[in-house]
Amino acid sequence: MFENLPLWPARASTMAGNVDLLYIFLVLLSLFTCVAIFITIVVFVTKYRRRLDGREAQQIEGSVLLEIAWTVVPLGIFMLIFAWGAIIYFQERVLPRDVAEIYVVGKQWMWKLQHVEGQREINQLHVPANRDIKLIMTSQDVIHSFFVPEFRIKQDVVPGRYTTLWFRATQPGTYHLFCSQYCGTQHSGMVGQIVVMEPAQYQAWLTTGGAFGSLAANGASLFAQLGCPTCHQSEMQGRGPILSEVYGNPVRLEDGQTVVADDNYIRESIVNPSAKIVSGFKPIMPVFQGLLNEEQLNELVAYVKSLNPPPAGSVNSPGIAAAETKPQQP
Amino acid sequence: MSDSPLLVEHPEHDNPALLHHFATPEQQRNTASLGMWLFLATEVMFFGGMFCAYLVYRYWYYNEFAAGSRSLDIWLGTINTVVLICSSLTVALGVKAAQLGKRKQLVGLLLATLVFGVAFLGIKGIEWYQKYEEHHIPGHSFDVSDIIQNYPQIHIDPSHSQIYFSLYFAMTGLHALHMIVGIGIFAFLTYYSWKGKYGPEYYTPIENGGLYWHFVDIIWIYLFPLLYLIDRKPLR
Amino acid sequence: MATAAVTTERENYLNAEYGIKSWLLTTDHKRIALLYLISITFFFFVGGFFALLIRLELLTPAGDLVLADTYNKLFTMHGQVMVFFFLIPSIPATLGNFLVPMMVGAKDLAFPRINLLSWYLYIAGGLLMLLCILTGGVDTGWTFYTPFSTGFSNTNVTEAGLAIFINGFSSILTGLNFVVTIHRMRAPGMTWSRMPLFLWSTYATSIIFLLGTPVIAITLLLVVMERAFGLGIFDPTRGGDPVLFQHLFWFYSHPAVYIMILPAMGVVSEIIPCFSRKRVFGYKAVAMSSIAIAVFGFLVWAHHMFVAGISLYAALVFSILSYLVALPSAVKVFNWTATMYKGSISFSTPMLYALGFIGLFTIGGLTGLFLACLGIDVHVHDTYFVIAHFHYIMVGGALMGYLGGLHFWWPKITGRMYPEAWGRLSAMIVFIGFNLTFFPQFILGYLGMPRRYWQYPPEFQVLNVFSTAGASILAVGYLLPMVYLLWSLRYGKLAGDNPWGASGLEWTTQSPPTTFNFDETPEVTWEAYDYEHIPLPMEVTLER
Amino acid sequence: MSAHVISTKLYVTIWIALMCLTVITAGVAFIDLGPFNTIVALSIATFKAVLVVLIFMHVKYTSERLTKTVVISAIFFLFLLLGLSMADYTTRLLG
Repeated sequence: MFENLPLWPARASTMAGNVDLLYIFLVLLSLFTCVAIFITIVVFVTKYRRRLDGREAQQIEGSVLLEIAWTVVPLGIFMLIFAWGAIIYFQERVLPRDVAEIYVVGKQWMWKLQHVEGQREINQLHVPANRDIKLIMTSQDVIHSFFVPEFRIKQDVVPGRYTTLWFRATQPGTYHLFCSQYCGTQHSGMVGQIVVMEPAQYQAWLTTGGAFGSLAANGASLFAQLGCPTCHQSEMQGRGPILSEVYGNPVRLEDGQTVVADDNYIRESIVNPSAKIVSGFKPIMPVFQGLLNEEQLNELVAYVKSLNPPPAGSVNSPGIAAAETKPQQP
Repeated sequence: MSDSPLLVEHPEHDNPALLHHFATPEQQRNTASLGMWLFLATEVMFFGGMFCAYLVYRYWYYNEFAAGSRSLDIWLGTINTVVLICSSLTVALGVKAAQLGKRKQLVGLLLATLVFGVAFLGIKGIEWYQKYEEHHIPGHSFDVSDIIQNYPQIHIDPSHSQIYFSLYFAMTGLHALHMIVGIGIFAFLTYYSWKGKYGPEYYTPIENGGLYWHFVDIIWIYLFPLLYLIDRKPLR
Repeated sequence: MATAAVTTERENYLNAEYGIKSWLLTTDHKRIALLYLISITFFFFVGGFFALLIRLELLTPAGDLVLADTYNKLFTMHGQVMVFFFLIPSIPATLGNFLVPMMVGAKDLAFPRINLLSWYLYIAGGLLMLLCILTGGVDTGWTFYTPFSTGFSNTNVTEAGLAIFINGFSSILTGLNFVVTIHRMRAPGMTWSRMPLFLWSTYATSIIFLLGTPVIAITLLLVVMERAFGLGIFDPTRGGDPVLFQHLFWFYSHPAVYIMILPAMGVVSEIIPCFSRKRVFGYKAVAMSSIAIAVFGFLVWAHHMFVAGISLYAALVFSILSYLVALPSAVKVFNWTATMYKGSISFSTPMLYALGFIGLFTIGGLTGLFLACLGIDVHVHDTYFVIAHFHYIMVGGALMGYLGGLHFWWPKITGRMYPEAWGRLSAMIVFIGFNLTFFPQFILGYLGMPRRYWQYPPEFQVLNVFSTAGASILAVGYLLPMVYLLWSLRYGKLAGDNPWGASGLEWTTQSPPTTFNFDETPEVTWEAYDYEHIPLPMEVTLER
Repeated sequence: MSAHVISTKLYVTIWIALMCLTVITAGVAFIDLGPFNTIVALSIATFKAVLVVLIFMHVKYTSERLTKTVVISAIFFLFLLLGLSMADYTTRLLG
């Protein structure tokens, strides 16, 4: 019977072992504390049980030394746990260089996934093993949460901005994908599968569904279709900034600030162009909020990113960590 | 007043204003005063939630907040501040009149406070009506194209403007609600002052009503710069 | 026995006046406490009924008992009713109302009429909540997360929000009354260092009532206004930040957990010395830790938001602060344990509940460390691990404390004893049923079962079956006291003024007390928990 | 505590001060001081609030520490709410 009762899910990512190690440490620590307290209580209540011999309780005021001891010792242990947990959290949130990107859109009640190469999936995500994958996620309605227990990762997917998540799967196989933030009627139906494949198999899988064209290519045609090239030309005369080599680089704004053009910046510049005006330009670009759906936005973002000469893809200087959020939102 | 029959059973209380469960009038007064101050502390946190939202969005959407603030009538805002400060003076003097047992003076000062309070609400009403005519009230007919035209130098996103006006109406609305409650309390206090209920022996309600009134005044003292004075400097 | 009782019955607060009006217009804190007792018991069974339906639905992986929508409403209303209409008022409004004036040696609370107003506000909020439930319910989860609650749910969110808004004022006024009473109404000689620890924890609770509740009131008001007028403060399509709602919500709702647990800690701090016949170990440390919990409780709220999209640095700050609040809780557990050392311990029903409290609270507290720990929280956040953790605190902690306190002061409140054997039996049943219900959920959570799931993958079924089985036992454990406590009102033996030989001013008056509690204002000349000088009643000595 | 009666003269002086400060704060807003506009406006508001609390609300004259404690803790907890929330918003750019 207990064969069907595992204590933790499979460890299928590089993160899982680290989390489990800390978890097991905490379980043992808790177990030790519980047992120590419970045994003490049991000993006290049996040894000092009220008897008919009329023995009275012995009044004891307290002990400052003990109070200090059982404040300071737990504090020390807590700080250890904090530091350990913080290290793991850093690993989870700070992205490694050279990651493969996949776009995720949550909506009531499904996961829509877009591969840079063009494959689109619903509620099923194919990824290669032993490759760092970055998920760039947004929601088109309410808050969802992308949760893969076997990878020990979770991140809320918030409408109106990108949040990111990365993982490196280690074991080929099929794993749960849950939405863990309550999102309405079919919340428990917003589940899917993560299919981890050997890299070679994954390459083969990629070629089977290429009908869509790559994400950046779709973005390029959308870019042309929306008339963007009228202003965003490749030389300086355009009324809008040149877009090649924007992504990942610092941009000087009209108000003197400098921001790094990350995913959220590009997204915002499309849906709400005038939030951050690039120095030397006028706020004349039309607002695309409501005119583009989240998938189209992702295509445009992917296109802008593809304009960078290779090797592209990594803006991930340690300063700009996983959840690239900015004070300004569309 | 379900307490009154109990007073009969306790003849040692010769002061009719002293409730049965207090030992001395002093204790009763201190109790009421502490209660009022604690209530004001909760009010600070009540407005605090909105101040928090204000702070976040002003930090994010400074341009829209600046433009929104410009569209308010600074004259009416200043006059309203003056009106409230005057009302605070009359309240403070009213408490003093009660302490000294000057009934007519007390009634006069409370009436003056009522007049100032109503004047404040009247001016606030005019301002809101202006906003209504300008379509600056959040909702379906919300439209800030006039603000956008007036300030071409600053880029303004209408939906962010709506956040400013949402906060403007939420904050001034709740403040006005507190004013209305305050006017109700003061009408009540005026009536009983006229009846001669309060004097040097017993003026706790006047004192506590005054504390409430001053508190509402203080909220406005902050709302005025936060909402009206964000950006008044000459445009470049 | 019973007939003798009738003839010798002294005048007390229960028989001082008769008629429905004498209850509904009473300003006597003890009668108001009973009004609360009846109303929160009603809401407890409403919330419990929803819980039972939830557990039955989760017996099988498929969503087969109720519809998905119904299930979502069930867990939402279970949460809202239990948190806002049972747990938060439970101990403060019943035992607190009854005991605070008596413990300080006063005739009543500082503001008796405001106290009655609190109850009416509670009832108004409660009726609105019932109306909301009966007209279709609400499905946002008790957390009301935006933008789901503002823009997507088409259930009775407005009604539920307003119900909790109104109920909030009831809490604020109750807290205000307690703080003022403790400051201003203490009898001569009742210094701060002589106050029973129940008063200290009630005082700490009231601080949270006063400073936290207004924030959730305004937050829910903003949600209601956003629904009504489309303000856009939390609406991402208008540039609002849905995460801001979470900040404001948890600013109150994390401290609210301490509103629930602190009074229970106070109860336990009364019970353990009494049934150990000892002064509590480290009185000052226990008293100060209550205040520390109340203050630190306000510093930790964003540990509910580690994966919500807050900044990395904010997460670090809130994580480290979260450990601070664990310290005073640990200090309390250690002191209670030390109190039993060299005591004279009896296993009366209240003591069983108190021991159960320590056990369950210890587990709940330790698993709290997991959630404060960033690395673990990312994995277990929004899973059944969290459910198990907070039920260990709120049900294993707060509810055990409430039941323990109810049994402990039942003789004082009603003048009657409950049947001791039944009391012990139900305490055991609750303890066993509780662990069977919620312990498997820790494992479920770590395995990855998300919360608020109407249907779930089949591999989680075994643990869910355990949980549902436990819930059935738990239900029996809660129904039993209901039955025998009611029975004792008529048939219980007369309690006497101080059946336990307990310390505290409330035990120096008659049971049930008279309307003004004390014939003369008492003068306190002894320290708290002065068990050396309190004789144990003969029958208690012999019974053991 | 409440037995203290404050002279009418002081009340009127404070009132005049509050009026002047109101005019000053409205006037200063029209001068471009950069970020100092906000700082000046809020400083004046705080100064006005302090005057009201200390004199009109008698906090200066109360012999009780408790009233002052209540005022200070309310402000303290308000700043906790604002400060810790902003700790998130101001550092989101950094990660």
